[in-house]
Amino acid sequence: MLSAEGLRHAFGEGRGQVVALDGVSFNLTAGQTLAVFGPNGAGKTTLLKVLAGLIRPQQGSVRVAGGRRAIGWIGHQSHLYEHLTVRENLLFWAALYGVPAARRGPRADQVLERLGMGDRADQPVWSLSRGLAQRAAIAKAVIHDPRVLLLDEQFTGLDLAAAAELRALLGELRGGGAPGAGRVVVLATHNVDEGVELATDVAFQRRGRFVHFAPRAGRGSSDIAEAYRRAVGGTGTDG
Amino acid sequence: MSLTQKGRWITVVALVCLAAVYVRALAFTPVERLQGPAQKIFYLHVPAAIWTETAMILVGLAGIFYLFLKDPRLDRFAEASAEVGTVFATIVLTTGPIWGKPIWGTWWTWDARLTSTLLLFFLYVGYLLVRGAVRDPVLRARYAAVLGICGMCLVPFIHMSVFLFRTLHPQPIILKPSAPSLPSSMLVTWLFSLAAFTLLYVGFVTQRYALSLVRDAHGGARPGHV
Amino acid sequence: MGELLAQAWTVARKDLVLEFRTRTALVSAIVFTALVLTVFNFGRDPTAVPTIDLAPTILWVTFTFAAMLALNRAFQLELENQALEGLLVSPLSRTSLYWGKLIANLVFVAVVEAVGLPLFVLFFDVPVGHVLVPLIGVIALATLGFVAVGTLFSALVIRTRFAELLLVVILLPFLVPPLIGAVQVTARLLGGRPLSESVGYLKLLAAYDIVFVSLASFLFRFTVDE
Amino acid sequence: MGLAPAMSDVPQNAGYMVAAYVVTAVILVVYAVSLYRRTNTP
Repeated sequence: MLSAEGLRHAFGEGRGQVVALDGVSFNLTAGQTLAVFGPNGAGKTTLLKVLAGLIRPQQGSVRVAGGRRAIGWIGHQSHLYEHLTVRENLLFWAALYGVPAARRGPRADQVLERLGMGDRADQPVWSLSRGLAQRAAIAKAVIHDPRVLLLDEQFTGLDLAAAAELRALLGELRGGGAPGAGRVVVLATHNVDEGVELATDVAFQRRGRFVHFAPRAGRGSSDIAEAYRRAVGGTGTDG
Repeated sequence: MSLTQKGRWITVVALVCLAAVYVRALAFTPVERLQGPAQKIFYLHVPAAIWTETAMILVGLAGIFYLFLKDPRLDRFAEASAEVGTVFATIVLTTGPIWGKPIWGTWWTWDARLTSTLLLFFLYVGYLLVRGAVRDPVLRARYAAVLGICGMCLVPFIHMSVFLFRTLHPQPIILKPSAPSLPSSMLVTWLFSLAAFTLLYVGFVTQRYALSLVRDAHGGARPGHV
Repeated sequence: MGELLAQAWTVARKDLVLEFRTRTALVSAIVFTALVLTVFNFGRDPTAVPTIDLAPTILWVTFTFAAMLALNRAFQLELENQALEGLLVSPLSRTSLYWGKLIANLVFVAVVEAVGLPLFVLFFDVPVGHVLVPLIGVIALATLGFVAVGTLFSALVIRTRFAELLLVVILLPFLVPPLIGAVQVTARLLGGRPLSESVGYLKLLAAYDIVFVSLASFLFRFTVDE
Repeated sequence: MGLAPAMSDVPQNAGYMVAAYVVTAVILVVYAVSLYRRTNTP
């Protein structure tokens, strides 16, 4: 469903070069959720941008079943036009992702309903609170029912309640349950206890390399934090 | 011998050639009766204008190859060619009015070659400003290549629009840009001058290319107004 | 091909809905155009220079300014709304994105020109009735030229510092050929001369549009991709 | 153009010629020196 092969990417040249990806390979199938932990600057955002096709890797390749049409990207930017209403935004993005015209309206309503925003559909985005705006951004990312969902640092800046709410949302959106069904989700975060419950697999990224990649196998956030400390050094929450 | 030294040697040889051209043009080439001695500015003005344009076309070609091959050397060459092209444009834009004043009575004439060189000068300024405004070396190289390619494609349109446009005075036959219909002795001087300017271009570009190589090794990030 | 245009129209429609909903940019462009025309009126002495000679230049300088305004805000929508990344991650092809932006910019400039032209006729009492259709044709032909290049360059300057200033500087040389063509053809039209006398310039404008729309469509991806 | 003008009425504008040649030489030498100095400093 989503596979990466020998990804290598660096910024700049000569002595000032920053290596963001230094040989990353993995393969994820439907229903798998990979949580990538690592300090800031480990190359997590670059990894996600390469997976999403925003950056062409200098070496290596990414294969996504269904191509870009099957990718949902939730980054730091909302991709929502403030002066358009929530529904207008969803219809616009649905059109770009090739959702047939007739299905766009119902699809938008369905997604908004599932995210508990049915009553906000016709409000301009600038009038939404920060939490609602994030939910609208998530609605935009899943409007075309993507097979692969990429989340970059979505938990930063959220208080406990909002983080719990987002986790529930993502768990529900992930779908599947039965192996082979549901989406592939890759989420990057520098905070261990945020993404752990969702993950089926865990990876630690340091200086562009996966220094650990294994199924979570029932490990809780404390076990992961301990494994992280051994592999990367320092607690998962340092900057 | 390092690239810098090679560049310097070529430049020295080129300057010696130019000195020879100066002597030949000033002392051994007949004075054109219609325009008088001022006509001899032609031997510097036209070759410089030709190389102002050629340098821009080379910037564009380097840009095309860079976009496909992503080879930083092409970007370095484009940067060097643009800087040298700007220097030649400055020569054209100074000698032009000096030549225009005695012949046409005004310092600035919307003469075809002068106008196209002025536009090329603005192109170079824009190109160098873009290079200065982008810090990331890969992005800078790519944006410079895009602008260089557009600049190269603009050259024929500058010619078309400028030559279609009625210049201030009828074009004196002596200055026909294509094959200057000149008596042989004048033509030989002109060709010598063109050769000298060619060598100057090669020497200057080699040195400027070597300079950005040196800056890379030290600065890490490609040069620019970092 | 159909898919490309459909996607392009989706982008253009979004831009136009936003533009007509917020209206600030559009209204300010129209007011700006009226102001420039007014300033031109005070800047000349009707007795000294007959209006008909100055009219084409006044019209085209005004339209060029209007186009600059439109191009300046072309990608502002994406920046203000943090949406460019979304467009790049979606299956929308870069060419469709370029055409979408081009269509939106052309409509924006067309609206400003649709207001500017009658104002121009009113302020300068220039009879255009008898040549209205060819005049609109020339306006469309020339506007397409510099808006095509301007849309490419407005994408190029987004990530640089002083983007607005840089856009004007790098676009200036690219405006001159279509401007020369447009002014010349407009002068002949207003002078009542048959269109056949402007064939050279019309070919220039048409060739310019073909070359730079296709070139910009190809180069666009290099200005937006990271 | 009929007869070539007699030697005497050839326009006497040698001054402009000299000015142009000097300006060109100055520009080229200044640029050559600037390149030399820039490639010298580390």
